[in-house]
Amino acid sequence: MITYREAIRLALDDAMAADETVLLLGEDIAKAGGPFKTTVGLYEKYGAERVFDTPIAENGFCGIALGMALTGLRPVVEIMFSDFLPTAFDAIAMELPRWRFMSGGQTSAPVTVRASGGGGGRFGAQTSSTGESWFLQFYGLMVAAAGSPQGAYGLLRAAIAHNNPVVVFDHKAMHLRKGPVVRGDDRLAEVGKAVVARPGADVTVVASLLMVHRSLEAAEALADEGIDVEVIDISWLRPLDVDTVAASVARTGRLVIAEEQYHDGGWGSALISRLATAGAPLAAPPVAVSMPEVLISHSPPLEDAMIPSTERIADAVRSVCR
Amino acid sequence: MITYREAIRLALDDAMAADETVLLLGEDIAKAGGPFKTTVGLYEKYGAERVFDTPIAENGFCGIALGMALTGLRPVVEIMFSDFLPTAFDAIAMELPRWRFMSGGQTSAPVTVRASGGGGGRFGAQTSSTGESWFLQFYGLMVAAAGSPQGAYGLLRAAIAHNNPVVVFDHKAMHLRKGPVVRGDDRLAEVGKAVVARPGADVTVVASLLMVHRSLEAAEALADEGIDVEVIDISWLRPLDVDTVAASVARTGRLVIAEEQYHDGGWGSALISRLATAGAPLAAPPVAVSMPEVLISHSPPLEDAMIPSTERIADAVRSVCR
Amino acid sequence: MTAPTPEALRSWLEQMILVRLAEDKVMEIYMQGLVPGTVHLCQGQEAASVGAIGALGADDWVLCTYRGHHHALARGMDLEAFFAEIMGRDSGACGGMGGSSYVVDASLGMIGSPAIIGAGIPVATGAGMTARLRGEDRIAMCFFGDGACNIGAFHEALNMAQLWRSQVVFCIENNQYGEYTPFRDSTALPPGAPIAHRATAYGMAHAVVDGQDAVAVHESVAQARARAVAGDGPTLIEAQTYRYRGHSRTDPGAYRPAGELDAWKERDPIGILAERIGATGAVDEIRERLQREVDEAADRAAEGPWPTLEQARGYVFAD
Amino acid sequence: MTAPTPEALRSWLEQMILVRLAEDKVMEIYMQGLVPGTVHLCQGQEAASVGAIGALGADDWVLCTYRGHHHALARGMDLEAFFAEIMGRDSGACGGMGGSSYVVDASLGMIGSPAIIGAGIPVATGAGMTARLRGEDRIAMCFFGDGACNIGAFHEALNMAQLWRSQVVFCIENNQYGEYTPFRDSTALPPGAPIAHRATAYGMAHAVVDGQDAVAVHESVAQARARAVAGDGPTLIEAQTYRYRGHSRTDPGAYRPAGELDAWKERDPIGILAERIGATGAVDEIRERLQREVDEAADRAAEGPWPTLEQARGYVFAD
Ligand SMILES: Cc1ncc(C[n+]2csc(CCOP(=O)(O)OP(=O)(O)O)c2C)c(N)n1
Ligand SMILES: Cc1ncc(C[n+]2csc(CCOP(=O)(O)OP(=O)(O)O)c2C)c(N)n1
Ligand SMILES: [Mg+2]
Ligand SMILES: [Mg+2]
Repeated sequence: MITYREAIRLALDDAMAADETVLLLGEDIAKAGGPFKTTVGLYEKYGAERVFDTPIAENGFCGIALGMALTGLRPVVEIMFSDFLPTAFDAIAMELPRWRFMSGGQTSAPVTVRASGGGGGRFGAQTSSTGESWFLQFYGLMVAAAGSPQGAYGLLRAAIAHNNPVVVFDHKAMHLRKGPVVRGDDRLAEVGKAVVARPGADVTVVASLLMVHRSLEAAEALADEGIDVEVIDISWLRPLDVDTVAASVARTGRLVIAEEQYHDGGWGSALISRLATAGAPLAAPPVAVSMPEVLISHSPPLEDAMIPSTERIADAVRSVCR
Repeated sequence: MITYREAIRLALDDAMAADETVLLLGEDIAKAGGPFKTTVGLYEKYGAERVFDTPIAENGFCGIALGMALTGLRPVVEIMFSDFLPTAFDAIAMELPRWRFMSGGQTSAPVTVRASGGGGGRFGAQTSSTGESWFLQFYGLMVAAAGSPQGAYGLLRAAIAHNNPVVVFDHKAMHLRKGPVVRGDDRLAEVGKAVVARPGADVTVVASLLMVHRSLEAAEALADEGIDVEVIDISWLRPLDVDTVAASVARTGRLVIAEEQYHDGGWGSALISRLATAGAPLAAPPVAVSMPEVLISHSPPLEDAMIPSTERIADAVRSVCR
Repeated sequence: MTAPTPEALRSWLEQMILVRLAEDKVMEIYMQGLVPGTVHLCQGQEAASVGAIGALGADDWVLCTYRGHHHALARGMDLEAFFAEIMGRDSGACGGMGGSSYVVDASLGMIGSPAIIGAGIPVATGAGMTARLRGEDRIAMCFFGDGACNIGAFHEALNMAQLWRSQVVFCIENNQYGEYTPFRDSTALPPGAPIAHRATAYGMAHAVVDGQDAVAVHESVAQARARAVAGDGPTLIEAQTYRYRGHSRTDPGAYRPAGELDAWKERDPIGILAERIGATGAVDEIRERLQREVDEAADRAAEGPWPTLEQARGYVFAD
Repeated sequence: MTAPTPEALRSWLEQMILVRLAEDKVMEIYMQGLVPGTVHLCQGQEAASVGAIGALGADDWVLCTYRGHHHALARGMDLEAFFAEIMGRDSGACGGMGGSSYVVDASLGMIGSPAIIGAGIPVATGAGMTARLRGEDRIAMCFFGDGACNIGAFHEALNMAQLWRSQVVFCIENNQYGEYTPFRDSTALPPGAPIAHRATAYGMAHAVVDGQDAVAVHESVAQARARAVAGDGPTLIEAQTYRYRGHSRTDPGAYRPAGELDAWKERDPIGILAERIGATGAVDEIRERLQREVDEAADRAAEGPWPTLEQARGYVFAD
């Protein structure tokens, strides 16, 4: 059993060991080992030519990563908090995914951008977003979100090995959670494949990041009430694994989305819309457990009232079972 | 009958005449009258202290607009093409909508950001996006999209008069289209209110920007086939007018979305998901006519194949009527 | 520039002591579990804020950052509102919405303290434009860190500020580190040059001052303010200082060379001003008096009610 | 630096004439409706690209912008592929995906020409890092305009390029205007200072050259290349030049003071080099020969097939 945070560090370590073109760029990640300790020891192990402390210039070093990737390297960029991604939106959303296309496939940009996001830390309105759906309208970027330590390891390894730009989100409140993690070059997650975190027959709950954990907690509680919940860790927001969800819903006939984000513009509404347009038959209308439309305050009772709780998820499941 | 482009210019002119705190910032908008001629004559009329030619520094001048707004002015910022918005995402998405909240309501930020977007000009992958749904996950920003000359006038006037940040999108391919425009300080659009562009009984088509025009064309064609289409110009993506759409669908029982954007993460999927979670009864699964998942090439046949055509919209309407 | 009056000097000393005691108190209540999230403390940096803000007029605007406690207190924020905000209470300066990183009082001209590096620099430039366009005897005072000088917003804002003669004064509080990284490891400069040298790229005036000396900071800001109001353009001031604590609550500051902290403490801003005005003897008395105020304010703040989600909703949009 | 050989000088003259004729041809076929979208022409700016690219090695990388036709041709792009790309055909250099604003050939080291101002500057810095990390005798040559020097990406990239000694050479093609705005109206600088002066903010080397003189540009870039490869860091070069045409196809250039264009044409880069190498008499012959090549290439390009949506899908993602 190792922590989610350590799983990230091991994924970086194993990827760097497996491929010498992999290098890391980010703020305070080299000598200091990273603000979230996700790079501890890597600077010492791989040296100053593979682990770079950057200035505070996200758009600039994401663009630098693109230049490195176009010329044969495989950079992994760390964006400390998801909320800092907007400073680098041009490089990440407008440049990384488009240069290959505009060149008619002459080049490629194997860049991994990792960001830690999510609430619960009482960090307030500018350092608590998950950011997971911010890039959905920017086609060309793959987007992954880690719902478990194994996911943190496998998704990051998959992203680094992938030949196109991938943004990988993790959740700060998961960093110290422990879980089984199997390492190895054969343990890369499959790009675009959701994971059934808990099989069940009555209701399908699709979640990401911390919500996967809370959905599993809700499922345990509901088991005692005789409700058998299937929990799907969506894992990839692009490509979005509609098939796995559709197959599950075809069995359960009931769908609940658990997301730490607003409903409009998120992957949850994309999924519900895709099932609706596909005419997937449901025994009850789907329910989206999302964040209420308020900004995130650092005040504990308010943050707790905003981030979907295990109870809210459980209630939503009960509501679709009535 | 005046052009959509002229309606934008008149809205700016009337807003500046009505309120001396309104001022304009953008690239080549003063002496040159704007790359799309949306500010012609305003520099001459209002002077160098109210119409500013900026350097190419979108994030910077959007932040400057925030500072002006916090201190009593009402800046209107022009972002030449929607595709340049990502360079200013921090200022627009992370700063403009959050400072008032973080201060506990002590300040306010009446800033209008306008951007021209959309395809059809054969401008290629980095100058053809509508961008209309890019801010949906950034709660706190109002977002409008003009589907007609009257909308171009009324939405912009409403945005400038509004006491919170608003992003107003227009469509380059609409600039020279003509339509009736009623001006005046009493002709501001109502914030968050969709417009029924054409009443109809059989099918509800919800569209934005250029797609409103094409949906109306499709409606005319379908009328001959005996299909009576209601076309709703959604006009605001936040607040999203779910009620008007729900009321229409309650009558027609059929829904088609026409959007010049990708499905996932867009306002169309948000609308379909909101209706689905509300359990709105439909006679047929809804259809989203969106852009195929490819990037936009400047090559004419490809751009034409990507941007939803009048025919694709008409076919979608026929399909839900079967 | 007219030299500061004895009363002014005395009040700055008291303000710096107040900031020091308040920051120590924040740490104390943090340990007691009264402070949600994290805190970015400023012990050691008191002179930069107190000296600079001492040069401002009542109408001037102030922008700072998540490390903004000293600016708030130097500007005269109510102590209870200060502590209550940091505790996330409805009685806080920002109704508990902002927390430690966003403690502002608009009635004191404090219009923002963003957590995003560099984000305040263009905003201050815009506020300075409002003053210029209205022809007011008013400036925007913008504080930020050494690390902020490498992000695009710094460049874009300084260029426009100079181009348009915005009535803004920029103050880099160079506390030697951006998080855990020494500024020279992230900031390319001519050998030995100060960060303020970057102003020359825009033809902007600049100054480098001893950030531990409130009087020196005051003089430099007073000159810059006069220049800005006269329409002669902004100034980039670098106040060289040091933060005694780590970057944020969880940082032990392991990356600092041995002895560095002690060397800086030798030049403690409070001691320097006390000595200069011959008030060394008065420091203990001031400290005792202010400690009581601080303790009482923190105690009252801890009684404050929590905000409700309805209140929060009301703060998102203006009517 | 070894002086360019007579053969080199002669080839540059031919390249500049080729660029001039090709650009005029682009305008001609645009008027015939063969070019979708818009075009950003470079007549008058030939020397900057030809002189700079003449100093590069075969392995060097080149980054430019939407105004990149001269770089593509100076780097040796096939003429038919050039025209076919601008016409949006499958036979184009980028399969018709890029168009006039993105005409690149990766086999010639051309790795990108973004439409977003400043976006290529960090990318070039990253390519230069690859060369540095691999210890290769190779640089990234980065072309951009005067207007790009005010956006954040310029600042962020130059800081890191200097900090890390990236093997990159930056060339500002200062054609006096950003769209319709004279560069001094948007660029704050010390009185009369060139834009390249901004390099001093980072302790970076810089140079200002006559952008109409291919030999001068070549020498400056050759020196900068040597410096970069030696590990001594990047250089910011400003080539002062002028675009004879408007910013884009629809721009008549009304904002130019009367006589300005003619004054610049007095210093036409083709005439200057021809004179210097005593080849004025040969210009007509070269022009005639190249005109035939250009016309034939454009005719062949116009026969090219359109790309399909399936092909486009294949270009989005690498396997
Ligand atoms: C755009 C952005 N990137 C990264 C961070 C994370 N971060 C918070 S404080 C900090 C260091 C800032 O250093 P400096 O500007 O010197 O200010 P100081 O903390 O020393 O007062 C960093 C990197 C941020 N807040 N914003
Ligand atoms: C971020 C961004 N903002 C605005 C534009 C629109 N735009 C295209 S070219 C141009 C002028 C650029 O001037 P300069 O850098 O001098 O290059 P030149 O066109 O003169 O070669 C502008 C503003 C853009 N492409 N990108
Ligand atoms: Mg610092
Ligand atoms: Mg130019």
